[in-house]
Amino acid sequence: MIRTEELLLNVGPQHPSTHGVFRIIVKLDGEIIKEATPVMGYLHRGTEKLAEDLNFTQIIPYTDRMDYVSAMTNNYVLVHAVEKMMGLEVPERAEFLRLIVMELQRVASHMVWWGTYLLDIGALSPFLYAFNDRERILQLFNELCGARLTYNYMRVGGVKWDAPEGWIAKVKEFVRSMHDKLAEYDDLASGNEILLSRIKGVGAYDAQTAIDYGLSGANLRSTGVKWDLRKNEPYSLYSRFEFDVPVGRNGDCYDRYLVRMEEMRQSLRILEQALEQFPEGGETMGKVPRVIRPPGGEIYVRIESPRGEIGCYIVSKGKAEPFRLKFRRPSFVNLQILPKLLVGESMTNLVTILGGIDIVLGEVDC
Amino acid sequence: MSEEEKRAGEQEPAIEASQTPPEQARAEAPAAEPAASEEKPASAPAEGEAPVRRKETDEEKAARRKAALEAREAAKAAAALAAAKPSAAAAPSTGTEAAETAEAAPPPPPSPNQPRLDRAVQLLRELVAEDAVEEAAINELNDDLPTLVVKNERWLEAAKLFRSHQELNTNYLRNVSGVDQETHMEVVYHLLSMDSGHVYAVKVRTDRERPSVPSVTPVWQTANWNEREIYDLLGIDFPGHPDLRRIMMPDDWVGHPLRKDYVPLDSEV
Amino acid sequence: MAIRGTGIVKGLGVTLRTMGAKKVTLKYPDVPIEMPDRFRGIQYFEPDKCIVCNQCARICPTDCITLTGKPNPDPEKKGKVIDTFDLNFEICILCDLCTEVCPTEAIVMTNNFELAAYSRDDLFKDRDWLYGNNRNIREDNNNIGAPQRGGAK
Amino acid sequence: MQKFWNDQVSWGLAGIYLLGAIAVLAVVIVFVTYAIYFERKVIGWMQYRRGPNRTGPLGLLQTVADVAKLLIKEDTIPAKADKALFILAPALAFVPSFLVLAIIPYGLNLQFADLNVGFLYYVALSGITTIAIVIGGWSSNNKYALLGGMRSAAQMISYEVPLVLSVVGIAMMTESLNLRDIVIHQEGYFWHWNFIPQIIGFAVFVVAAISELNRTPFDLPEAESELVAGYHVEYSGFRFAFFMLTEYIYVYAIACLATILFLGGWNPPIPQLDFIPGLLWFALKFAFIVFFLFWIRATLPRLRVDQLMGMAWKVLLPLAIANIFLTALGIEWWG
Repeated sequence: MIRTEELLLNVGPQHPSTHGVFRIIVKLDGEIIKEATPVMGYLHRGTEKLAEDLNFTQIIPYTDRMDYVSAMTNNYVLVHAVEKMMGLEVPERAEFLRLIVMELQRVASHMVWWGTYLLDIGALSPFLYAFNDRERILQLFNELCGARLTYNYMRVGGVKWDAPEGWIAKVKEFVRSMHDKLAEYDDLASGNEILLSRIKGVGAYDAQTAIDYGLSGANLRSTGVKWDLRKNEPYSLYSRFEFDVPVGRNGDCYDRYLVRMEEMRQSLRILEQALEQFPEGGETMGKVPRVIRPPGGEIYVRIESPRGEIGCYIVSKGKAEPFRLKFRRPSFVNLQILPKLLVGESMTNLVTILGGIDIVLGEVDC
Repeated sequence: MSEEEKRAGEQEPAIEASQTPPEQARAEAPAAEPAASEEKPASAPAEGEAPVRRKETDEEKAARRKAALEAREAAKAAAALAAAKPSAAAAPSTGTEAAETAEAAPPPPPSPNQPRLDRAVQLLRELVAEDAVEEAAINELNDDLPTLVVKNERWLEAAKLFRSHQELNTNYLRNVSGVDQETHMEVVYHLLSMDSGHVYAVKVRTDRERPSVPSVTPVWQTANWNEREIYDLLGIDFPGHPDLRRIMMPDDWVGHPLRKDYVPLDSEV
Repeated sequence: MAIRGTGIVKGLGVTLRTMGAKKVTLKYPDVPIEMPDRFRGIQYFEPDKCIVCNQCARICPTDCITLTGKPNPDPEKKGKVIDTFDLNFEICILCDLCTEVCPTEAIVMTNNFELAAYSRDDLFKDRDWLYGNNRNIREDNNNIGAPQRGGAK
Repeated sequence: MQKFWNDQVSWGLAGIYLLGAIAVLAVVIVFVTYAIYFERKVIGWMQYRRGPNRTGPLGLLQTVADVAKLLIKEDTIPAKADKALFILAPALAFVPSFLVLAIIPYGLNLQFADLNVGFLYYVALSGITTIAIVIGGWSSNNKYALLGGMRSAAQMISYEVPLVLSVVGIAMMTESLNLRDIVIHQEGYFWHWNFIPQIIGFAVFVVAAISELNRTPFDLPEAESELVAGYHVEYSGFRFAFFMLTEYIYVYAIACLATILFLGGWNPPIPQLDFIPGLLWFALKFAFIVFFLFWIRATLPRLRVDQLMGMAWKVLLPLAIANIFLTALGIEWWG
């Protein structure tokens, strides 16, 4: 009898399609995965430990580096938590600017996901198309706050910079031209039969498993659960704009693909309405005490980042530095379902499923 | 926060407030400077630095950091002492929530979630155990989030109750965070019920020497890695967890970094 | 869905159309990229504006600023004058907090970002180097954190 | 070369053969360098970017620079690698790819060797490269390389069968496997070319040919995103260059073959145009096929291994066999 052995393969930590420094030890029987154990922590920088010695303005640059693909939502969750604790009033114009940059960030983050996802599946060009359009968003952010990736834009009580003149018009122009770009993306990839055969029915799970594993964002909505924090627990000005929450049916990679593509269109819709109602004058910084000392107590605030529900739990003892700061990171929680999904899949599907969950390692390791 | 530290706190802003920046620069002269640097524990290591000294070499910088570290240790010990004494005075720090809500002068109008909190407490007392709930309060900061402190031994059945009971029905464990409160360790669970949209926060306390909290992974799968991360960074053991290993730090790492008494490996950090 | 193959053909059509489209390649090393005014590049430091108030060293999240002042040389003036001002660009994250809290805008960000060096010690920039880095300085510095406009941290 | 065929071999004759061989080698090497450059340019244009333009005028020396770099680079051999096989694999892959070029007729009498079993010769030799890839994958003692090697063996074997069967139709119509006769048979208007009557055969041939070359959408063995680089992950320096060279020479060979078998070799689309030399027509059709390969690579994603195998055995093979029957019926009715 031929004795066959299982092959233990290290996928990562240095691997082209693990979206960062992430390793999976895979037990292979031929091409079929018997068991997958993820290993992480390569990018653990101890943000939560460092935060205990920094005051709140100093922590903001650290939040940029957590989910480096959507830094604005990280800024917002920390700043929103402190404002809620201190009961600060954020001026209208600042809140509008925050909303616009967050939605632009969502479109940019989904474009990174779309480009790299198709590159994982083998198509070379979509990556360049996505980054070509994302460049225009980065250019807008560069003009607004001086950086392309780590913005450090929001402050407790408002935003640091007002929109330079002509910036709002540029954003309007971008949003208008982005619609037919999305149509071009659909022509290029969404209808492609090879892509459909690669992602349809792969890595499927039902709504109950998704809730049990605490998934959030497109991973949760692709199973049919209509749960979007911008609608269910509205924050900032989202209650003013109408947009709908795309929901999938059978929770496989294809539904996640469609949900994310539709989310981009919904974000563009919100941006259009927000740019119409953008207030003329107004302050960008509310009344903030000289030293930000939130009162004693604790608070857990959560918003909808492109990857899911990002939460910020602050325990404060009344000092300028947080006593304990914990971030609920969507990529870390969404990644838990990967080992369960991989059992019985082939090596090529490993890449498809991992790309479908859309994780960013800076956020997983925090 | 210890008494003299607070007094120093009030004193110091007084000096700054009363003078305009240029005099402040002259007042910065040696007289104020030495007083400020010892009294105010340099919470940010660079803070205690007097601008007068010549450029520091590396060992001096390390020495200064070690001094700052001792200063922080001393302050912490003092803080632990102060918190242990039943501080009747309205200490700005949390102390026990119940004390805080009780002594607010005119009792604020009962928050909308108060009935929900009482219902949960009542359910827990009936179905789990009489002494299951140690405390229950409304956290105004967090738009009236009902917060319960459940007894360590009773926590697993309480979790099952939270998950299964049709009134509570919290099927979504949204966040698990470990907190080192210096006097004791705490694990905070934020629960959400998807259908009713109600949110609960449950705290489970355990001592610092051998911290252990029953694992709720059988109840909510999402707790698996969260608990592993808390075990890895805070050292809280979770009996009943399928495979409790380190998740962030290398497997052979000694110590748990997020603990307050954790001596950093490299003082330069 | 449409008959098999039309998705692929549409995709091929898109790539063929892009062959004629305008290319976006920048000739970077030869043609320098000019950044918008607010771009956070390497700092420019003006020693005589500095009142040695230590705010920048205090706010810096990575503690990369070390500065020492000395009493003012001519007797009738009061206050301090900056003696050495070192910025350690190995750990500086260009987060712009130091320029935000500087009351006298002594430290301002410029738009140039090229800082590659062959050895790590070149990344320790001292006062004169920072004073020399005076090309395309940022005009709109917006130091909202400074004391006279909302309080020193 | 034909006229020297039956003379007595002498030193002079051997010299001519050598020169002929070197000439073909030179043509192919020049083609390979500029095919690589042209591919990177085309894929660049299709992605809003310019493609290599810094080395030499318009970047023309880009591939020369690459090859020079690969020559200078140290080609390492992994410690526990199976040394002999590791060194043998690139040579074993490279040699058949050159042998295959001997039988390609560029013009009526512009042909190196005229075998009456031209196509069979081609298929037999290209099989050796499969073995070389498996040896390369196995001997570099790297799990990824092993996986890549296994995949490519399975893929090449299962696509060789439809490739050969799709050409049987043509052989039946021209009653010969000699490539020159096949082209001569296709003289006349372009609807006399084989790809009109043999449209099914042509489709199967194109799909099988792309898969033979391990190119997208069938580039499983060196799927960057999963197997990092498949069988040539441990190769570096000139050995790696051998594998790259083999791949592009097969692109040259398959494109020539497709032109000859299906697009009527050097015949002009309409006879009145025959004042333009046949070689130009051959080059035009050849260039179109090469462009089509690059175009496909820029656009299409990659198929999964099981889909790939399924397609070979469940789709292409039945189609090829059906094509043979149809051709048989066609010959029966129209003669």
